[in-house]
Amino acid sequence: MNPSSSTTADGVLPAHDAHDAHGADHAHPSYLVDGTTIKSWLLTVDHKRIALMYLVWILLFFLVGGIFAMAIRLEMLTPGPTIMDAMTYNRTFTLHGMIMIFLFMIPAIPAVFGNFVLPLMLGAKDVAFPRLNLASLYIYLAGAFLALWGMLNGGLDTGWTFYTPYSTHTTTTVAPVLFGAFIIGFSSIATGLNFIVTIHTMRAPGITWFKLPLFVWALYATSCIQVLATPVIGLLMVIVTGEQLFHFGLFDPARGGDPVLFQHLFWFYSHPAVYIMVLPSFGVMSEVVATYSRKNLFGYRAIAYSSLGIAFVGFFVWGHHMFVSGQSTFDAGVFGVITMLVGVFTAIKVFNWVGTVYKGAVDFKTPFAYFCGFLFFTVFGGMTGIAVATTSLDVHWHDTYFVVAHFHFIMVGATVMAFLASIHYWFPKMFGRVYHEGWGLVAAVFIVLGFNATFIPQFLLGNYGMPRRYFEYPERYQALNVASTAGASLLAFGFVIISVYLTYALVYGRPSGKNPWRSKGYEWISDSPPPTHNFVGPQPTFSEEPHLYVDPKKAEVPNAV
Amino acid sequence: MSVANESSQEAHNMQEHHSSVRYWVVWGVLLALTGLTVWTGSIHIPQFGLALALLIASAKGGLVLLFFMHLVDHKGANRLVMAVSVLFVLMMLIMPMADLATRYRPANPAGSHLSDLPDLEFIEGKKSTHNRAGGGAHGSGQAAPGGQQAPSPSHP
Amino acid sequence: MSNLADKILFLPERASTFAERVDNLHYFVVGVTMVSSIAVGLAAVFMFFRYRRRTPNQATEYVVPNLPTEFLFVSVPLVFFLLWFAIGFRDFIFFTTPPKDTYDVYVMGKQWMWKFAYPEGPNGVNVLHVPANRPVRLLITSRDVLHSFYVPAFRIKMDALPGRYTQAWFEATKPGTYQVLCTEYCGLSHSKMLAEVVVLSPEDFEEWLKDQQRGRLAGRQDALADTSLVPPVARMAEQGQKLAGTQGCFKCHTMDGAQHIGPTFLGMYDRMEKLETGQTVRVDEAYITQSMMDPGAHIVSGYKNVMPTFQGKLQGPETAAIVEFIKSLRTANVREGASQGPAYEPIQ
Amino acid sequence: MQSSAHTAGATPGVPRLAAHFASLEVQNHAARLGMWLFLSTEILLFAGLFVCYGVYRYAYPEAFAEASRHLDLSLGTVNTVVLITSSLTAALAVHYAKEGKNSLVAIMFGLTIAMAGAFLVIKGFEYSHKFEEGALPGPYYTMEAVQLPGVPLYFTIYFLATGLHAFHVIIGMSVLVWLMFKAMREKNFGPNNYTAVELGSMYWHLVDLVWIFLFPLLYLI
Repeated sequence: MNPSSSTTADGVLPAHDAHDAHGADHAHPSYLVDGTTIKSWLLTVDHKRIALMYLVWILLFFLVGGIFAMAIRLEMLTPGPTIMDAMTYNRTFTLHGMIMIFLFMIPAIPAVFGNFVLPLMLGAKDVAFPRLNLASLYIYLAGAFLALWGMLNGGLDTGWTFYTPYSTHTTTTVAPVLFGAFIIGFSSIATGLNFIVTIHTMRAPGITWFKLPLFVWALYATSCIQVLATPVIGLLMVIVTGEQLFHFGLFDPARGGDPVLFQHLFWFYSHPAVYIMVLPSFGVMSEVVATYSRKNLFGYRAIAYSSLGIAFVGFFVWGHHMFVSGQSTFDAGVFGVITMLVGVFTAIKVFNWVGTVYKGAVDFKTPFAYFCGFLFFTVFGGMTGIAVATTSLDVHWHDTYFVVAHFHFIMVGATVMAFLASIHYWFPKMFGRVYHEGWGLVAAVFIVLGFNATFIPQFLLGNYGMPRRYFEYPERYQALNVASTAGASLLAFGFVIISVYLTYALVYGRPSGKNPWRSKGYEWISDSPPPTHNFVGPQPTFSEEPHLYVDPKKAEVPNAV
Repeated sequence: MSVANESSQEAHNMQEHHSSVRYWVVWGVLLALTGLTVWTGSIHIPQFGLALALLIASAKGGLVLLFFMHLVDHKGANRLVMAVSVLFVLMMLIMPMADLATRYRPANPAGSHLSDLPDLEFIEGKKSTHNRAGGGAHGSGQAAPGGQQAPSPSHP
Repeated sequence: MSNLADKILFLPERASTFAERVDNLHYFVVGVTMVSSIAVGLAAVFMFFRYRRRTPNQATEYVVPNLPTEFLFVSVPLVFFLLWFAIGFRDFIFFTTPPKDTYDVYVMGKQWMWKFAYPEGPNGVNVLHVPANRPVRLLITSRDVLHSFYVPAFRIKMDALPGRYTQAWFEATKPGTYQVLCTEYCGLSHSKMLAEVVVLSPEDFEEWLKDQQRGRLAGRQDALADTSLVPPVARMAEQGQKLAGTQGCFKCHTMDGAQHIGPTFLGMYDRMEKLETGQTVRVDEAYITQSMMDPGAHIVSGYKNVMPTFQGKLQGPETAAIVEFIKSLRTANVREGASQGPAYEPIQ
Repeated sequence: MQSSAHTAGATPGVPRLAAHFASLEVQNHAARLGMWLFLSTEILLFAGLFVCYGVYRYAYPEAFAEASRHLDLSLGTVNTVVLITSSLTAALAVHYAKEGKNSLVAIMFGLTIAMAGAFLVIKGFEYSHKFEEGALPGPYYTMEAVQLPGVPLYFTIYFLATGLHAFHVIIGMSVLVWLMFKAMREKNFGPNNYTAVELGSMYWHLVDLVWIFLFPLLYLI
């Protein structure tokens, strides 16, 4: 029986870590250098290489989406036209929405870090369907380029929600962009399906369901949503594309159709999609808080069950986006109550994370700095979500900047913070190098302060009554908009710093060794960067649960709750 | 339940080999049910016609799922997948219909029996160009002009 | 205290009974949110320092939550959330069920303007006069795409659906003018679709109504602006048909689609016609009115230029009535109209 | 437990064990689970159209009933029988694959494909009849016989649902054609190598399952 794997991951770094990370073991070269031809990268089925290719594209789309965000903020500086005309602005906020949601937020953490770390965490060689994994990358790129082609040839101005009857009657080019997004939906389904089957069938011996790392639980819940929700919006996109061409008027009031029915079907996907974006970040943060406070997770099962709870109940709450859209009061009540339940699951997670730090040993590194920002933003963003779900307040806040601030608090506050945390946390695992810790903390301060300065004023704008998607606004809103634009430039500057020191570390960073954070997570058992088939020799058995930092001499371990 | 025994149990189920009679029986039942639903459908039972048709369709669907697609042999996760997706379909159906049922009447699709039309008369361009056989009472007594019943004046 | 909170939260002034209820819940929710997020933040920051790492491989205890703490984690947020929901939904029902004796006003959102029509009173574009301290019910609809009628000062908002009515009501408490904004994206000038609610004291409102009535008899300036909202359209179409008869339109134009000297009226409205000059034009009100006044300008290909001009023979409302009559002649069930595409000038 | 031995030269009737799976049984279980997940996405895809059908039928009951009387019930019934029989032959194909009778598998799939073709031909007749009659979606609806509000909606849903279903029939046919040639050429299906046949027939059964629900809802109101 080979030595129980947990001891090797223990503090005592085995000798072979002293080598330079790359030439660690010539018989099993790291996946980065195992085949350097272009074809070996483009046609690889290695989940780690596919993850890196996803990372490249996702960062590129994040940059494009971010540029659109800055353009919007600059336009908002003055009540009248500032740097663009009305139609360009309408296109800009639509593209910002479309690119950020479909091309960055939804695939970001699952496709990059899910792909890279999931097999490592399960002790498996690869995901269940490696070829499907590569196909999902190319489907994603095909859809992205079709959508971008549509955006460049006229672009649509319907907002990312493309409500009918406007989306079926606008003269801007809606069809290619929506059909591109429809294709991207398949990549999302393929990734979700792949992960579910991997988690069900590829767990190494010794890993039972309740010894799975919490990032795997979060990915499982996310994949279930991806598989079950995406087809509905795929159908909607095909119908709207069809209506652009044939005008058959399924949701057209003149033909007796009902635009509110379109909203029902749209939000049936789009609310669970919000949980696709945020659940993986909850998973990453569970790993980060356990590693950097060197403590087992407080209420492991509570967090695991709440991930599944969010995924399941998240399907029954879509109506809270339609309180003032003509939907009946009865439906508003039903959707409002169920939304309160979903809020509770997030509250459980937050309390258990704070509980994890209790009696821990906190090492304040950059990922942990992002965890602090994440914690505050999730509490604040989540509570404002509950506030908006109390129906009566939503009558005032719906479609104003309050809602914009709320979902940015969750999307940027939770998911982008988690995305940055996971880049820093798994940077050594992916590239075998370490980034500069000082610059990391500096950038984190910029990001957290810049984020607050951008979106707190937008909450106040919402209270003050400024509607969203407004190219020109009454003068009284200008002061807050200027503050928000200032905050946005601070945030952008933070991202610039990150990109500088991370690219520097990529090339000149000092080798990180196998386990720089001394973490007991399963993914740190294999080498960093790991060889092509993740494990050298026979498959390791995982006798202990993840993140077990108990002193072996002291009291024996009660069973996990 | 570790994954090993789930798949070996499933493989074991799939291995025991029934004769092909089972499929022919299921086929026969399906045809009988089709005949039944066509017959009951064509006599248009007022209230329960839809419920009966759905019942028969679900029965046929269940048969196809269990025997033709071997869901009866497959274990755990596969059944969960089917159950959850059917539950979501039902939820997706119930809430919008409840919405239309309990909505402020004139906010329902105009011309449908869920909304009384008179106050929609003002919508310029949204003329109700055809008489409302069963629709809501038509406020202004005057039949909507245009369409096939406009009196075609003899040429002056 | 509350206006200090309004200053901090940038809340607009409260000018309706519903606004009071919304803001009370608002203070309660924002208060608890602030307290709890600061509490969680402080607890976290305290623990970061209290339990900072002292040795690189410091082992930690295996802490497992007992049931009461887990129950506390669940029940405390749940109680607060359900309490908020109870208050919020009670106010929402208050908002969505107007009292019986409301003063009704029809609101129509049309691409980038708001039109108001009082059942018996005058029309108004972008200005809505309402009496204070009396419930006013708005029956909101739209002529083309989705809009949303939002008055921040009253804290009310309701979408405008084309082809049907949604309702919203308020009871203004203070006379004054309050801004109306459109909050559902509706195209190019979505952000310029602003209007005003002018709240008058009851006496002023009666007085205003009276002079509007007096004003109605001498041809109101907005008579031509939009014939759609004054008398029900049906009666206008009837007048249009009588006028077309007397003016002799039927000598050349048929009503049932048959070929004749001039193009048939059936289904003419909103059709794309090919002109002799080769371009196509959409047959809308402007084109029909212009063809009556200056027939030779845009002749549909295949027809001769024999139509006499009606310049001077037909007054404004009469041409509008004939246009209305032509618009009502539509092939059965091929319903053009309500949500025809917004007339965009080409943007590129 | 972990047998990562590469069975490169697969003995006849035993499929190539992908390197990263623990055993053949796990690989088959993974394939089936993946297929069931894919089928659930298909169910939810059609669910969107069933929701539109349900809501609009609830709004326009008499229009839907009137319009559905204009469909050709006999053609619909024949189509249903054809699809159910093709489902039978697909199931028998799996049965024979388990017994290793590759030629019978090919014949069964051939029959299934033929019946699928028949289904599409009958559908073609129905569509052409509707085009003549003018019973088309949205603005193209010019059938004089039925003049109720909501009738164009019925035909919009009819064409969307049956069109999407026909598209899936075509995908199913191409999958079965590939399987038929695989059976004929490689003759490799056996008691422990029939997963591909099983997945192909599962997809076909789903296509049949959707029609089982579409038929009564569209034709038998």
